[in-house]
Amino acid sequence: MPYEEDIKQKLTSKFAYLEGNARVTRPRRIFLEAGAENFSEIFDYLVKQLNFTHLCTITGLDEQDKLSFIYHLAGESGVLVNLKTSVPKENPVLKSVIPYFAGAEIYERELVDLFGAKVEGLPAGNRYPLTDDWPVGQFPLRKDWKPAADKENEVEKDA
Amino acid sequence: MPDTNKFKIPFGPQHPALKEPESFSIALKGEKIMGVDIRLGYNHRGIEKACEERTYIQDLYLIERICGICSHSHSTCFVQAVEEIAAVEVPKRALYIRTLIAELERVHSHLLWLGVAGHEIGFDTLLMYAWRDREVVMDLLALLTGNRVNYGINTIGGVRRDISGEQIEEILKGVGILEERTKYYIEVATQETTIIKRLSGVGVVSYEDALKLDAVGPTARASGVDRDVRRDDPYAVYGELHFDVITDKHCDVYGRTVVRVKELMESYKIIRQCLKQLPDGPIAVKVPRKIPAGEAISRYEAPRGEDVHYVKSNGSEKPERVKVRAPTLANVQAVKHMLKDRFLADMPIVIAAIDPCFSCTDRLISVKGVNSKNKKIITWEALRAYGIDWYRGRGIDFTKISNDLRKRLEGI
Amino acid sequence: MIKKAVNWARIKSPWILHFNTGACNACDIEIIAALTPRYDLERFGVILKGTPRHADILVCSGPVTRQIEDRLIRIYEQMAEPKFVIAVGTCACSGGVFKGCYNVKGGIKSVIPVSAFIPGCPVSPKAIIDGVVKLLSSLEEKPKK
Amino acid sequence: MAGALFSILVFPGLLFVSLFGLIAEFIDRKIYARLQNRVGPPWFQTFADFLKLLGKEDIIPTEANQKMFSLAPVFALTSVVTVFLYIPLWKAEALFSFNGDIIMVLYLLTIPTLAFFICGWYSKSLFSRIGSVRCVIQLFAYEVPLFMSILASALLADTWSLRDMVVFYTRHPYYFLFNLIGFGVSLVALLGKLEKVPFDIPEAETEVVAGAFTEYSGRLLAILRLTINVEMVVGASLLGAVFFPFGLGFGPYVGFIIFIFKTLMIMAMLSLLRTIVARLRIDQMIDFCWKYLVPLSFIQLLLNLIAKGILSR
Repeated sequence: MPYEEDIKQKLTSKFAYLEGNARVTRPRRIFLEAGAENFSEIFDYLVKQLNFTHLCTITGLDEQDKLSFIYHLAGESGVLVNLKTSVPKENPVLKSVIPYFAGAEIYERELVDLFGAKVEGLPAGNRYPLTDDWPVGQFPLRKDWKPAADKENEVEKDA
Repeated sequence: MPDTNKFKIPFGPQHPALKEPESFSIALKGEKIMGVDIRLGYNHRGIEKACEERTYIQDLYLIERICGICSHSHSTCFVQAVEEIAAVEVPKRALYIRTLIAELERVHSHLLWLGVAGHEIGFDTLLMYAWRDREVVMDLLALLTGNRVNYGINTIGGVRRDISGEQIEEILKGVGILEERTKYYIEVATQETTIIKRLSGVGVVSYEDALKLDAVGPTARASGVDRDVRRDDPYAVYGELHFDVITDKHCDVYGRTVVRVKELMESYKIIRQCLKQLPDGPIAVKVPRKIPAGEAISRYEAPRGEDVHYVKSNGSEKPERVKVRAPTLANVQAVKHMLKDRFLADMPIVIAAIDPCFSCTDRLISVKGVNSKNKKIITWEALRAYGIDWYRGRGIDFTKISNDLRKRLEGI
Repeated sequence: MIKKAVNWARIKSPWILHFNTGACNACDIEIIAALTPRYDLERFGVILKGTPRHADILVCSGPVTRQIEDRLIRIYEQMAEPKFVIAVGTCACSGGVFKGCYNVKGGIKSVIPVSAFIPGCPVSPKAIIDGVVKLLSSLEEKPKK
Repeated sequence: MAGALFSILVFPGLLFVSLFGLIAEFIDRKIYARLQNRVGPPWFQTFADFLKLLGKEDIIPTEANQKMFSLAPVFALTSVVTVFLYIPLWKAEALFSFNGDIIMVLYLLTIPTLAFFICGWYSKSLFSRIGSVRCVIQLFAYEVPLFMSILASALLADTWSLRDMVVFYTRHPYYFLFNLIGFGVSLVALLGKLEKVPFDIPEAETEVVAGAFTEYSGRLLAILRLTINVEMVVGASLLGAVFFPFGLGFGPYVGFIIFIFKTLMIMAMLSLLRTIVARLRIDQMIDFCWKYLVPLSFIQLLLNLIAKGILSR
């Protein structure tokens, strides 16, 4: 039975509530959804037991009333688990995964800058990717943010 | 530099490297680098937001211009994700052409890197010859796609140009010449004592660290991490081709050089297989403008490492979200680790070893005495010259082997 | 008469300063390729100079991102009169593909006056040489001052 | 009076030397480019550069000290040109000569370096500060061997004036063989003075952008570049006169051609050296000079003393 089915099998048996939403869209791809409360439990299980040792990246999504984040974890033989969790937009608080992946720091800073997420456990450091003089409270990748907001100083100077 | 006080060198970029230009601020104690603080985002252009305002086809042009050297990687990765959502059956011939261009791009990128690495350590003859040979593959790419860089050969559902018979002859001839030359480069990279002395032990990342820091591509493979998207998660036609993944145990810049130079040989093997097994048939299939709702993530083995694209569609003709993670973003974390208590002289080659883009070589570094107020500015070239002299003082000098490399390569 | 002589000198020895304003550096590689043996711009007396003080022509590649904008203006002001600006690559000419991105201001001309545009993505070394020569010959008909 | 004015301003003076300097720079760049199989600049390139710079606007940075900033280049140029008046071109008789003019010539050659230091220091920009400091550091390294080797050959001819020295050597043509070591040492030391690679650390193009001249532009930069070119010509002709004093008796025209030939030969050697060797670091440069050049010049001195002893008996 193909590798990703077996992973899905293990996951659903370990976590009953995952039964409904674990789906395999194509070979080597599993999409999962987990509430904020049992997110870290699944994450830990995936990384520790199922040996998903490579965090490709973390994608931020603005879904109207909530912000959701997909953790793309890659394991052996190319299987990619996309673990999605969402937090209410009012207080988008996330737990940092730096203890598992030191490389995640840069991805989490990007979430902070572009989505306004608050990541606990993120060490102090340079902001990424926006400039230091970027107006506070403006999160470019949010749907409600329009680039026109700061376009007014675009002056066309001819030669 | 007086040994007592620590120097803080902001290593600001005049030129961006890859998607996110890197600016390193190095705390120096005399010659030793104590700490590195990385500041990214200098040329953040807001591509991901722009993608949400354009249709899929328009996005293709945008995605292709993320990075100057591996434009085909980004466009293939994006196109694969969209095709996956739209559940489009891409014709086999198109996949073969895509793989062919991908490997040609890897050859051109690795040759470019080989030249830059030679330049960083003061072995300029290698730069001259690697770039001279690179023109062979650039001409091939221009022949096939009409442009030296940013080929624009991908479209959603296939490729835009077909390959004719004599173009195949041309490629085989070109690959023959390149293979001959690469043999010399492998010989130089693996047996030349000065290179070995200059590069080994520099920018070390152990196997565990490479895993923990999520390094990708040749940087990871040189530390023994056996991870290659072409084999683990085969896309396009890599499933039907056989090639082996080069790994190396040196865990340092020398290992990365060996991995990249040997990967060139693998690429030639793949190119030949593609040309031999090229099936007939259409090169593209019509895809509706509106992509059904769904999400997909696609991975691609770019010359610098694993490139990840996540696309989410909402049924309209514009994607709802496009997420791109360039390979260097993953490797940049490892640089901080590699530079720890190395010498300042090693900095250019260590940073060049993760193969950020060519133009970062004109960066400006300002050396600031922590307590003395005057700031000493040295440019990237100066740092390179400093590194070369520093090592020449320790008996590593390339002038001799430059001549015999020139003699041998003159023959071909 | 002196005017003609000085003008002739200006045409014959253009010193350039290369500055990358947020490009994906495909154009930078082509600019460097234009200076290497195969194309060799030094035949026209073009030398790559380090400081804005010495340079006559500022060669910019890339759309001006928000962060690099003030540096570009500062470098432009440091250059000695008579100075010219060449925008290399479509991004520098008009912001190219990145026009409209929130962090990009558009082409070079939205920040500093530009004398010559060399389109192309990336621009080929031949086009760069052609652009530089055209800019120089344009000086002949109407001397700047 | 007119004759003297003519010779100062035109013939061996300003006009001729700067013209020769520009041609010298062209030859240097052409050889350099050809060795990298590049085409290299056209013949009129250096004239175009010079003329263009004259036409450009002079920016004097506000925080720089106006007077010194603009005075130093002129100061450097004048000192270098005056040196040329003392070098015997084609007949033993230089324009002006007095006993002890060798010492004066050598010191006049040092003034430009000090002037560069002043240029760099007073333009108050960080780059030029570093460049100018390096200029002076380098001065100590190459000055001693240069003086030693030239004085050694003067010692052999036991006179302090260039004219008598040249006369002495034309009478004993073989003696110049003694000075070959001195010639080698002073050739390398001259490279340091002219700040050519491998000693171009103060003005290292990529290193400190343009060393002491970073803040200069327009006319002042033109003067500075001219000074360096003229310095090259003067240095080469000085070495020519001191170490290869033959070909002086043949009257103005033939002698002049031989002089031009000699100087061009030395300059070709300089640019050849320039292409082969990479740039040295400042500390490496200093210990290179003190470890190799100075002992060599001592040996040269010793050799000359012994030779003098034997010959005079």
